[in-house]
Amino acid sequence: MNLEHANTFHLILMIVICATIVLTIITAKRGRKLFIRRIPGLSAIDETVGRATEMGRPMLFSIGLGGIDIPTLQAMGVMSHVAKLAARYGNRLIVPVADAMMVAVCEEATREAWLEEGKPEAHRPEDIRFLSGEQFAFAAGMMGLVIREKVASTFLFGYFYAESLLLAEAGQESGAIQVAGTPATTQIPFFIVSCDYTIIGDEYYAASAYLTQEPTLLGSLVGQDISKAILLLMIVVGTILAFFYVEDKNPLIQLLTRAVGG
Amino acid sequence: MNHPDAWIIWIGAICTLAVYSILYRENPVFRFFEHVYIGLAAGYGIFTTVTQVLVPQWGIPLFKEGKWYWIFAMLIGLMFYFVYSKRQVWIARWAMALFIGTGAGLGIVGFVTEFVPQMKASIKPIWHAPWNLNSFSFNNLLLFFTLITVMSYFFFSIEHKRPVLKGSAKTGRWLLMIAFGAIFGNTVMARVSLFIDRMQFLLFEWLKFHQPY
Amino acid sequence: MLKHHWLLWIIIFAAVLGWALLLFLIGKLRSREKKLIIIVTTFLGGLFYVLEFFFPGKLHLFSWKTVNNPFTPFLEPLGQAFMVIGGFTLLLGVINLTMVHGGNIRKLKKGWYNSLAFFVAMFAMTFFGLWDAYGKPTTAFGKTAHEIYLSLFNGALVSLDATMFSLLAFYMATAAFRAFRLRSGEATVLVLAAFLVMMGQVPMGMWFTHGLPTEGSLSGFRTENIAMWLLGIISMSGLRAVNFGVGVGALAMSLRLWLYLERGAFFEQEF
Amino acid sequence: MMQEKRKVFYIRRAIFLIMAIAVAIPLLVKISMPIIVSWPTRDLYEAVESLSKDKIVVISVNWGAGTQGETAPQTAALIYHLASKHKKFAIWGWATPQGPLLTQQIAEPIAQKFGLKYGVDWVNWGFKTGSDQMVRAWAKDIPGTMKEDFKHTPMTKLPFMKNVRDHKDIGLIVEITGSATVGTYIRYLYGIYGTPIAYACTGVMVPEAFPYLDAGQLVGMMRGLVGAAEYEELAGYKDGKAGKRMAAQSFAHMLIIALIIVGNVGYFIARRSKNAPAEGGQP
Repeated sequence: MNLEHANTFHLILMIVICATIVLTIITAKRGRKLFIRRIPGLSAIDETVGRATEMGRPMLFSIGLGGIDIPTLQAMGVMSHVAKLAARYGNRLIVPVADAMMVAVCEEATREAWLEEGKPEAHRPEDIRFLSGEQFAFAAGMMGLVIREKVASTFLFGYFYAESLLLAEAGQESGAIQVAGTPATTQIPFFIVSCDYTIIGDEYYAASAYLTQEPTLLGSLVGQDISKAILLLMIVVGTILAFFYVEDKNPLIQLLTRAVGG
Repeated sequence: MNHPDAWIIWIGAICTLAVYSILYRENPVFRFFEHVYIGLAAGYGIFTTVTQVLVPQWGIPLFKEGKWYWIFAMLIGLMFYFVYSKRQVWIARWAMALFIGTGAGLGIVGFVTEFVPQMKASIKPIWHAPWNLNSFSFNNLLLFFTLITVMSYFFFSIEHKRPVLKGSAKTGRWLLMIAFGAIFGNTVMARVSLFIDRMQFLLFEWLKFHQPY
Repeated sequence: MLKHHWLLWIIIFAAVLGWALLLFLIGKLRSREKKLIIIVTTFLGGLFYVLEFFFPGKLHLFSWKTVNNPFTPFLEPLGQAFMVIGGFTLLLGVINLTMVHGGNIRKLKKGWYNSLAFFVAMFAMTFFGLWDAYGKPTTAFGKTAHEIYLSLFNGALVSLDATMFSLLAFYMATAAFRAFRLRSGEATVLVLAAFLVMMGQVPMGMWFTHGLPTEGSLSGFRTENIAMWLLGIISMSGLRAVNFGVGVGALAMSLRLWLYLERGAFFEQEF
Repeated sequence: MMQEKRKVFYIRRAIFLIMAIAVAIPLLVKISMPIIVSWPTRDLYEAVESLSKDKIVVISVNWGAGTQGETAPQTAALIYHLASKHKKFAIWGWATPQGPLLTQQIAEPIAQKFGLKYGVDWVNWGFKTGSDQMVRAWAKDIPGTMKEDFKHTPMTKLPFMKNVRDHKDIGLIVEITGSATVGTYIRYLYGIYGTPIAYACTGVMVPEAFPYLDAGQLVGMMRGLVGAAEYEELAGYKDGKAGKRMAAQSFAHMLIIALIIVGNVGYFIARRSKNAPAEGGQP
């Protein structure tokens, strides 16, 4: 299926989902209390920062291999939370970067974090380390960095490819506590086997809401839940219809695939 | 590389052994080659950016074809460098905003282009006419069941205490673990293949052992 | 378009000056107004792609007029422009590397010679690569440059890449040894699934069940069939379910960024 | 504590060493290993065997250098089989420009070995841009859509094309790929005309392909490198690249399985003796 442009059904679906998310954000901003269940991996982040502080060794936060895109910006959001904690407790945070543009973004984000904690002079821009844009050169550099700097905690957030296991095993080697999360679902098994806490699936996108408890983000999270329920309902309806209609005759499949003007 | 020169093989073998030395522990040789590697990769990055992006996509349209408006691409790119200025940092933020905005737009579009086909693929007939044993698909039922239970695990705004959701989410987590285990097992072959490649290079191309096959 | 070289240069010069003036003027604005400019830029950047996608490829206005999507023709040039802009940020990475390694050499820190090796490698690759691409290949030096470029690329870079990648084979073995313990129910099914799939992957594993019939209900217990079934049914469907959640999460994040609803230090900053 | 750390250090290195030996030995010493052929590969082999003489096999090579570790041996094994049985075959691709060129390098020596003539017994249509729409048009009019082969020879000049007009002349399409392309053939060839489709994909793509196989939309499948090795075995292709690696692959897989077992035995013994807390990661 070549989806170059949306059809009317896609447009309606998107409007419904987007409206749901925006509406829940608005209700949350108006002060409605929202419940979010405990997510163990995310609760571990603060604890992991604490351990590095106790040991007096630096932390390392990798934001993955992406450039300025959605998964990497989400990793950045988590990174600024950890950076603020690091600034508060007077800890070092090393950020290896694989994209030139993200060097600027990370520089900005960490400086802002130290500023918000009232310690702009303690910010170390040299801890934003551009390593390489090449996948495995980046992995080699980060492995060296993790082992040589004797980091106490590593955070692996962002989009990772095959190098995920290399990075996580370097942390194992240096005895760091590791928290990892990625939207690259096929890499999750490798984080599970070598990290102490793994954030699975869209827990990744729940991270900033969970950590900051900002009403806007919590509202968005509830909106995401409702949107997922809508998708789930569509699949259920489609499957029920599939009892009676052969594959392409299924009305829901036709709605999903019919091209505009064709 | 069918008949590579002898020194290319030697360079390759030394690099290979230097990287494998990290398996014992982090050591000066690995450290040296790690720096060389990052240097080569950085140089290669500059080389490809110049030869594949800046010259053909920017220099030629601007200077050869006289499309003067391409100068703005450079001006926007240079805005990023203001990140090093404390007072004028907003200039870098402005350029970033453009990229964050397009990233967001592409994210919204990407949802439809990626997940509409996935939704379509998720709708499979479990049982259909003529309603006999042959037209019943246990595998499709299982596909459906896995999808529902795993998705139910990822609802964050409801406490997983209600009996139905609790059972479903727990089943979903178990199925998810099976999925992850299977992915791990399925990846071993691809990774071992890469190691066999390197081993064949070291044994037969560098040390010139006799190939038994 | 512009065939006169001097005219082109004048326009380029004017554009640069104009741009500098624009930045200077905006710099004089109050911080709230700057922020507004940034919010609007973010919104417009996203709006283009949204409009392009949701506007039909061909719109039949009544029966007599067909409108083509007005945004689609700009899709490719814009993509090219973003690539070029990204190309110009290349030096951010190089500056960062130069500061770190230059500092190491200047202060003669422990291991400064590694930083020197970094610079040598970077300059060699850049220089010989560019010489190979744009220099004269017929001269003696051109030939040497080509040879050096090839040995740097095929000899060193390719080997380093392949070897780093192949380290994964070792780490998968130790990770499996360390982490695949039957500690809980969840851990047990994970290990079992990995075990069964590995058995079904290689001749030696398939050999264990090769006595079972190839047809009929018992054939389902042959290791290769179990492996395919686990991968094709449970894995595929499970990962798809996870991906739906990830997709919605990414969509919500996009929406928040686009409409300036994202929260967190970086996204709310004042100037 | 220190003792424990030393132990972990040495166990880790020992595993690395055993892994290297386990892969090196079967490469240095010839170890013959019975290849058990799985049913999807056997089905593909039999589909090729049972083809009638007047129909051609289309080898669709939508793979590139990135995945050639797995896809090139698959392609070679299939071509060897077709050539040794003197089945007519055509090569083309529409997703990766390198595919048909790399395949040409594989096909030429094999065709020469069996005395096949290019343009008569086999042909390479080359890389054609386009996707779904082009494949749909191709099914209805092969020479009209192909126009010329990869050497720019017009279709009319190729004796091979004399009896090839449309989908009715195709006995089997084998899609060899490292990306999600098989859906196009399933929808527009199998779905509309019932043309048999077979599949050869990289190992990581097997999960996506299984539902098609299960539903009977694919007549057979080579799954990754192991599929290639199985096919080499069936076709009697002694010089194949995949089979030579299977002994090393088997050793490495069995080593990891053994490590899992040893690790668990140690874990249960330790737990029984002192109820020690477990080291290492979560599940």
